Amino acid sequence: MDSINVHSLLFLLFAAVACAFAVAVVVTSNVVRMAFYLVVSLGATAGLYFLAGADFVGAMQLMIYVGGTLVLLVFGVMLTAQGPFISMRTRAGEWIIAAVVGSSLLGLLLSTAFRVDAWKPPAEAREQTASVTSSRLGGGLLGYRVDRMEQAAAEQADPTLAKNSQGMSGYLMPFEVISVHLLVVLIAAAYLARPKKRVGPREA
Amino acid sequence: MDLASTLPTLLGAAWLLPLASFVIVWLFGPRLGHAGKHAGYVATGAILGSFVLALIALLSWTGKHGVFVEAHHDESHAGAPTAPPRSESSPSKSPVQFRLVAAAAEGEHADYAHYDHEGKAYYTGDWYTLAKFGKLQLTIGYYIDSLTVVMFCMVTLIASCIHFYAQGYMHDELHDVEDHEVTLSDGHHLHRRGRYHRFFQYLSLFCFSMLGVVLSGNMAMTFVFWELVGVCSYFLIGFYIERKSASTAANKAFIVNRVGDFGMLIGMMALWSSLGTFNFGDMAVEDAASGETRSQAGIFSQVRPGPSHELVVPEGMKQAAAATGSEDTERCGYWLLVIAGVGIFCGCVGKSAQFPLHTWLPDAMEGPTPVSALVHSATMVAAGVYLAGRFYPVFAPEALLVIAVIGCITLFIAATIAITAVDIKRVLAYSTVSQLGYMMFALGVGGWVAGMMHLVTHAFFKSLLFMCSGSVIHAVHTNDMTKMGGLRKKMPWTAYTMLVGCLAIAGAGIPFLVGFSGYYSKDAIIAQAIAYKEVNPLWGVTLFVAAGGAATTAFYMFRLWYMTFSGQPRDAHKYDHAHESPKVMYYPLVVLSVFAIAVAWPITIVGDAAEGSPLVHLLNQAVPDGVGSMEGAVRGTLAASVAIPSEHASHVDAIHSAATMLAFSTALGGFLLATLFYGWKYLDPAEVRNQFPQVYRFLWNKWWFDELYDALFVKPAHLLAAVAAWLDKNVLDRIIDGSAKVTLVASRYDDWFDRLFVDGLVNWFGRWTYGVGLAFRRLQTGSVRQYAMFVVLGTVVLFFLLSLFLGTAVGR
Amino acid sequence: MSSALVLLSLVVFLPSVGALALAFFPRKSEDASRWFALATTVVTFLLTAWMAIPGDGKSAQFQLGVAEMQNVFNVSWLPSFGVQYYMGVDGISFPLVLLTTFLSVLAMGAAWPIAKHVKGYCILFLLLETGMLGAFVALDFFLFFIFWEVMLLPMYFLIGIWGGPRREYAAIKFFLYTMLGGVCMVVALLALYFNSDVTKLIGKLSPAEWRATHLLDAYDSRIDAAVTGDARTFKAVELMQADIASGAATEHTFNILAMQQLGQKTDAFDAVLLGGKSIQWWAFVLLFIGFVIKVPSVPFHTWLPDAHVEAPTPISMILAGVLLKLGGYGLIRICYPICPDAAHDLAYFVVTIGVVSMIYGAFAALNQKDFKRLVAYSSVSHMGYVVAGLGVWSAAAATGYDADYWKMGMNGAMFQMIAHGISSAGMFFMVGVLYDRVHHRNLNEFGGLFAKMPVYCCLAWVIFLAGVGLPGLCGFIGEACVTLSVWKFSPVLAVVTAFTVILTAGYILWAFQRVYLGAEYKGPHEEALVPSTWRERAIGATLVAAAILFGVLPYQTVFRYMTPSVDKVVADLVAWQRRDDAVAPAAAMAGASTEPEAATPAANAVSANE
Amino acid sequence: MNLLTEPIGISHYLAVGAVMFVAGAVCMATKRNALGILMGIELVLNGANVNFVAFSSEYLRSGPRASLGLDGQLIALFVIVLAAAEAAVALAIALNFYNNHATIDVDRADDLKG
Repeated sequence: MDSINVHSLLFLLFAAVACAFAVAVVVTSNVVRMAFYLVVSLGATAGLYFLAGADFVGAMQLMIYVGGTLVLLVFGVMLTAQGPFISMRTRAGEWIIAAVVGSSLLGLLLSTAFRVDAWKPPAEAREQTASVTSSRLGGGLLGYRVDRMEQAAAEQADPTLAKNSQGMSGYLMPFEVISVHLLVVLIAAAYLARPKKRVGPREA
Repeated sequence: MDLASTLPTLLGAAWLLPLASFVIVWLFGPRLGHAGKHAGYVATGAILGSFVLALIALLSWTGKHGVFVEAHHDESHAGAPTAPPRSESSPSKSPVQFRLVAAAAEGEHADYAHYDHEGKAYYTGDWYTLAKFGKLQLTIGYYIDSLTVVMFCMVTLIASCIHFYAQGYMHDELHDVEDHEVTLSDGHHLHRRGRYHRFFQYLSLFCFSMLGVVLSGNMAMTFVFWELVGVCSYFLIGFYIERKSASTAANKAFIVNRVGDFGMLIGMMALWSSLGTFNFGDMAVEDAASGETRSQAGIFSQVRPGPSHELVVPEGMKQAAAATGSEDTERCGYWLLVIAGVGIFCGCVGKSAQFPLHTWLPDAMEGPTPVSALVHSATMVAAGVYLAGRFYPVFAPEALLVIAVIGCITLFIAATIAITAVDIKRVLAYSTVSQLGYMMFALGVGGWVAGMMHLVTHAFFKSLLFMCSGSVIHAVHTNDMTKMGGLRKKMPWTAYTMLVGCLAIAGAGIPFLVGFSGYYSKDAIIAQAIAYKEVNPLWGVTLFVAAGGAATTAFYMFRLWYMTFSGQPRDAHKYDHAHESPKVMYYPLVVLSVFAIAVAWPITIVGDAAEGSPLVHLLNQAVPDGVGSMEGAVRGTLAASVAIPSEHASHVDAIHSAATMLAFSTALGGFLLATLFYGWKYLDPAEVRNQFPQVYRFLWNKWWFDELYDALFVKPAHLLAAVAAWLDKNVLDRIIDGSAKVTLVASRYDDWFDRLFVDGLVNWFGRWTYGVGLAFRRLQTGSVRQYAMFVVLGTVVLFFLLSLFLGTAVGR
Repeated sequence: MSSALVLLSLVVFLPSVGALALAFFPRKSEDASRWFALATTVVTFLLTAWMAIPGDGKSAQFQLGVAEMQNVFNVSWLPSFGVQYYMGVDGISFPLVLLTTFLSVLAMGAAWPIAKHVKGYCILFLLLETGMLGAFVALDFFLFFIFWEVMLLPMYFLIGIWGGPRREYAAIKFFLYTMLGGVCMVVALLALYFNSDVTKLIGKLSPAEWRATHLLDAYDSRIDAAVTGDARTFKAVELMQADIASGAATEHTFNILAMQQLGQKTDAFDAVLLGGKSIQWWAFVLLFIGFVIKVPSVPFHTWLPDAHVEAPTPISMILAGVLLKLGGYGLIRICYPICPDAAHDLAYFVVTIGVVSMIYGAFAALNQKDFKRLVAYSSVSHMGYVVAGLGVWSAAAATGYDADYWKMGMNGAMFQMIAHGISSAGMFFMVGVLYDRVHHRNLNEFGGLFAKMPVYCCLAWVIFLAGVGLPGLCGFIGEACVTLSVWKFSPVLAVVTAFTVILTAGYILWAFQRVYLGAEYKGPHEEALVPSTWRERAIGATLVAAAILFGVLPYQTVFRYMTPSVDKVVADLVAWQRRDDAVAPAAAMAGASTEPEAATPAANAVSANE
Repeated sequence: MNLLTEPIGISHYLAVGAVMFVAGAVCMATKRNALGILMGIELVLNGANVNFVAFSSEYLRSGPRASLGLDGQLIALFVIVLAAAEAAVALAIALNFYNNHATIDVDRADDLKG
C-alpha cells in the first residue's frame, strides 16, 4: 500500500467541504443559513485554489469574495429578512424537476470530466514548490508572460508566427476596462439602491 | 452415478408430484379432511417433495460438473481441436449426453472469468410421443442443463414457501365466506361456501405446468405447458368467480396471452416448417429403416452449427426461402430466422407482460395474494424471460434489438405508472412488469447471465414482497395504501422482511463490497448496458432509461414501505384491528428474505478455486453455445449498425465500476427522494399532484393503455364480429334494397367528407396556427427560475443530441 | 369374408332393426321405448368397441398398421349398373364409426327429457344412426349416396317435430341446403360414373392394387382354385375384360376405390368438359360444394346456426358431432383421391375456404347472444381447421416432394374431426342442460351458476376449454397439427390461422364468464336451477373423460388407427403429382396442355430421384 | 483506485466544479428568494472558476506545456471582480424590487409574462 498523499488528502477535504456546503445552500430554505453555507463553500474553494498553485487567485477569492461580495449579500439578507421571507418553501414539483434536470446535467458534466485522457491524474505527483504568483500575474496583466517565454522567443525568431501571437499577449486592456466597469457599476448600484421618497408596500 | 438417467428421473418425478396432488385434490377435494383442509397438506407435501428432489438434482449436478467452470483464455482455445460434441448413446430412447470439455488454463480475472467451452453440458431425451408424421414428431421430453436445475430449485422452493403461506392466508376459505366485495341485488353481501381445496388444486396444477415449461425439451412441449400455465393463471386470477372484476381480469389475462401466443405460433411455424424439428438439443433417434441410432440435430445446433457456434442461416430456411422463389436465399432465410426469433419473443412478451401486452398483469392482482406472489411475480411471468433465455441461440442481433427496445420501453412505462398507484399490490405488479423489462433488456443487450441472474434474484425478493403485502392485506383487509401507515409497530416481522425486499429490489449495497441480491444482478445489467452503449452509440439512450428506471424503482418501493409501515396510521379503525400474521405465514417470509439477501453472494465454496457467486457460475455453465464465446461484438446482417457486445465486455474493470457507481447513485437518489416525500415529509406529494395534473392523470390512468386497446382492438373486434353476424343474417335477403341504401349512404358520406375534410382542412389550419402561438406563449412564464431551468435543460439536451449523432465521430 | 359381411351389416343395420322392433311397442310405454333405443345404441357401440381392440387380421378386429381397407365385403346389388353392396373400414372411417356409435349412446341418454312422441323420436333416431354409419362404411359411391340421403329425412323430422319455436323454418333451411349439396353430388356422381372405364386400368395396376380395389371379387368364384397368387389376379382381369366385351358387365363402376385408381392412374376423367376445364375439375367443384355444405364452410354455413338453435339437444349433439364430419370424410375419401388434378389446382382455394371459415365463424360467434348459436358458430370455426388441414398440399417439386407437412395437416384435420365430435357434442349438451331448466338461452341473462350447479359447471369448464384448444384436452392436437402445417403451404394463410386462437379464446371465455361466473343469476326461472342429475353427470363426465383421454393419449386413441391410411392417401396423391409433373413437359411440347407449367426442372428432379 | 494515495488530476477539480455548478443551477431554479438566486449565481460562477484554475495549474498535468498557464488564473481573477460587480448591482436591484413590491419573492416578479 502506498503512503497517503497529503496533497490528495487536503484536496479531498476541501472538495468535500466545498461540495457539501454548496449542496447545503441548495437544500436549506432559510436564507440566513444559506448565506453562511455559501461563505464556507467559497472559503473551501479558496483552499482548492491554493492547492492548485494559484495562491493569488485564492487570496483574491478570500478577500473579494468572502470578504467583500458576501458581506454585501449578508447586508442584503439582513435588509430583507423579515418574517415570511426568511424561509420560503418551494413547491415539491419544482424540486423534482430541478432534481431531474440538475442530476442529468451533473451526470453529463461528470462523465465528460472523467472521459478525457489528458485530464487524468499524472502518473506521479509533481513536486509542489511554494511559489508566489502575484508578481507573475502582475507581469501577465501588463503583457510580460513568464509562462510563455519559449513561445515569445520562437515568435521573435520567426516573425510569421507572430501574426496570431501566443507569446507576450497581456491583459492590460481588459484590466482597464474592468476597472472602469467596476466604477460604473458601483455608482449605478448606489443609485439604484438609494432610498425613494415614497416608501411603503404597494401591496401586502 | 449416471447423471444422464438420474437427472431426468429426479426432475421428472419432481415434475409429476404436483400433478398427482392435483388429481387427488380434484377428485376427492372436499372429502379430504374437514372442508378439504387436508387438501392443503397434500399439495404442500407434493411440492415439498418436488423441492427435495430438485435439491438432490442440484447436488448431483454440482457433484458431476462442479459449481465452477474452469476458466481459460480464448487464445488457448484457438488451436484446440474442434470436433463435434461426443455423444454417448444408451439403449432405446436414450438420452444423449454432451460432455463439457473444459480446456485447462489459468484465468487471470478471477472474478469475471471467461467460460469458453465446446458445447455446454446438457442432457436431453424424449419420454413420450404425442404424434408422429413421417420424420416429424411432436413429443414430450426434457432438456436439462444447469439453468433447468437452478430454475427447478428456485420454483419449487418459492412454491413450497407459498404453499405454507397460503395455508394461513386462505384459512377463511375453510368455512363459509361472506364476500364483502360482492353486493347482491338485494343489498346483501354474497354468502358462499369456502373453496379451500380448489385453491390448492389449481396451485398444484400450476406447479406441474410451470415445472413442465422449465423442463421442456422441445418447443411443442413448451407451448403445451405454456398454455397450461396460462389457464392455471386464468383459474387463479378468477378464483373469486363471483367478482366481475376478477373474472374479467382472468379473461383479459388469458386473451392477452393468446395474443402473444399468436406471435409465438408464427415463430414456431417458421421454425417447424423449415427445420422440421422442435427439439432444443441434439437427440438420438432410432432410424426406423436401418434400426441404427443417429444423432438428430436440434434447433440450436442447426442454427449455430460447428465448432465456433456462430449464427448461420440453416439449410432448411434457405430451402424455405428458395421455395418462395426468392433470389437471395441467404438474406431471405435470415429474414425467416428473424421472424422466428421475434415470433417466439412475442410469446414471451405476452407471458412476461412486456409492452405492449403488459396491461393484463396489474389486473391479475384480483387473484388471492399467494397467487400473485407465485404466479404473477416469481414464476409464470418469469417464464417468458426463461424462454427468451432458453431460445437465445436463435435470436439474431436484429431480434435482440427488438427485445432490448421492448424491455427498455416496458421498464420505463411500468416504473412511471407505479409512482402514482396506491393499491399496494398494483405497485408491486407494475414493479414486476418493470423488473421483467429489465431482464428482457439485459437479454437484448447481450447479458444472458445478467438477465437470468436477475430472474432468479427477482423471483426471491418479489415473491417476498408480495407475500409481505399479502400479510398486510390480511391484517387490514384493504389494498389501499392511503388507509395504512404506521403498521411497523403492529406487525414487525412483516415490516422488516418487507424492508429487506425493498432494499433488495432497489439493489442496495455497499459499492464494491457487498449487497443484497438485487445489487449484484442489477449491476450486471447496467454494466452490460454500458458495454452495449459503447458499441451502439445510437441505442445508448437505453442505458439512460435503464438508469432512470432504477432510480424510479427505488423511489416507489420505498414510497410503498413508508406509506404502509411508517408515520401515523391514516385509518385508525383499520390500524386498531391490524395484527401480525400467524407463524405459518411469516416463517416463509423469513426464509425468503434470507434468500433475497444472500442468493447472489459470492461465497467461496471450499475445494473450488475460483471466486465469485456460485449462482453466476452455475448460470455460466448454461450459457448457450456461441453466446459465451463471442469475441467482441456480433453485428446484424439486415441492420449492420446493430451490434451485440459479448458479455465479457461488461466485465472490464472500468465499465464494471462505472456501472456499480451508476446503479448505486441512482438507487440512492430514488431512496432519498422517497424519504424526502414520505419518510421525513419534507416535500408534499399532493402538491406535486396538483402541480402537474395532466402528468398525474396520465400516469394514474396507466398511460391510457386500456382505453387505447379497447378502442383499437376490442371494439373493432366486436364490430367485426357484429359485421360477420350481420352478414349472415342479411346478406341473402337484403341485396336489392341494399343498393338503394348504398346510394343514400354514399351521398351522406360525400356530405360528411365535405364537412370533415374540405372545410375541416381550412379550419384546422387556422386553429393550428393559433394553437402553436398559444403554446409558445405559455413558455413565457416570466419566472426567472424557470428560465434558468430552460437554460440548463437546453444545455443537457444539446450535449445529449451531439453525443448521439456525433458520438462516434467526436468521442475518442 | 362373410364374417365382415355379417359384422358390418350388423353394425349398420342393428339400429334400424331396433327401430323396426320399436314400431311394435305400445304407444304409451315411453320409458320402455327409451330404454330399448338406448340398449340398441349401446349394443351397436359395444360391437364397434370390440372391433377397436387391435387384432391380428384373423378376426374382424381392427388391424393396426394397415393402410388398406379391412373387413371388406362385396355383393352385387344392381348388376346392370355395377352397383354393389360394398362396405369396408380403414383408418379413416373406423374412428368416425366409433365416434358415431359412441355419441349415439350419449345422445340417446341426453334424450330423456324429450316427452313428445317418444316412440317416434326413438325410431327416427335409430334410423338416423343407420344412415350415418352406412355412409361411413360404404365403399360404393351409389350406396354412399343412398345412406347420405337416408340421413337427411330423419334429421328433417327430428328438427321439424321436436325442435324449438322456429323449427319448421330451420328444418326446411337444413333440408334445402343439404338437398342442394345432394344435387351437386349426384351430378358429379353421374359424370364420374359415365366416364369411368375399368378397362383403362388394365396394365396400370399391380396385382396387389387390383386386389385392393376389390373390383375382381365377383370373378373369384369362377376361377379354378388351383390358380393362385398373381396368376389368379390376371385370370380374373381377363374374365372381367371378356365380360365387358360381351356386354355381360358394364365397364362403368361406382366402386370408390376403383374410381380413385382411375382418377390417379388413367386419363378417364381428364377430358375437357366445359370452359376449358376437365370432367374431374367440374366433378371436384360439385362434390366440394356438396361436402362443404355439410362441413359447413363459409359461405354455405348459414343453415347450421338455425338448425342447431331449433334442434333438440341430442340432435344438436349428433348434428355437430357426426353429421358435420361426413363432409370432411367425403373430402378425404372421395374428392381428393378421385380428382387429384383438380384438387391440386384448387388447393389454395380449398385452404382459403377453410381459413376464412375459421376466422369468420369465430367473429360471428363473438357477436352472438344466443348460447346455442354461439356454439354453432364455434363449430363453423372449428370445422374450418378440417378443411384447411386437408387442403395443405405443400408437397412440391422444389422441396423434393416432401409430403410430411401435408400428412401432418391431414392427420390433424382427421383428429380435429374426432376431437370436435367430442367437444362440440359436449358443448351442445351443456347448453341443453341449462335450456331444460330455464328455457332460455340468452347469454346475458345467465350468471352465477357455479354456486348452484358446481359439478355441472366443473364439467362444462373442461368441455369449453377443450373447445378453446387447451393442451391436454382433445381440441389441442388437431388444431396444433393443422396450424403448424399451414405455414409450409402458405405463410399468409398460416398467420390468419394462428390469429384464430385469439378469437377462439375470446368468444368462449367471454361466454363462459357471462353464463357460469358472477355472483347471481339474472334470468327467469331461477328456482328451476337445481343441481345436475346423475344422468346428466354421467353423460358429461363421459365426454370430459373422452376429452382428456384424446388430449393426453392422441397416439393410442386415434393416431395409431388413423395415420397409416391417411398417410397412404397423401402418398398416393404425391405419387400422382410426381407422375403428372413428369408428363407435363411432354404434353406441353405436344401443345395439348393448357397450363404452361414450368415443370422441366421438376421433371429433371424426378428423374434424378428415380 | 484509491483516492488517498493517487495524485489528483484535473478531472477531480472538474468534478468539484461540476457539483458546485449544478448546485448553483438548482439553487437558481428552486429558490424563491431573490437573494437565494443571487447566491446560486455566485455558486455557478465559482464552479466555473474552479475549472479555470484547474486548467491553469501546472501541478495537475503530466507536463507544463499542456496547461492553460497564467491565462486561466487571470480569467479567474476577472471573474471574481466581475462577480463582485454583479453582486453589487443585483443586490441593488433586489433592494429596489423589495422597496417597490414589499416582497423578495421572485415569483411575484412576473411582469414580463407572455
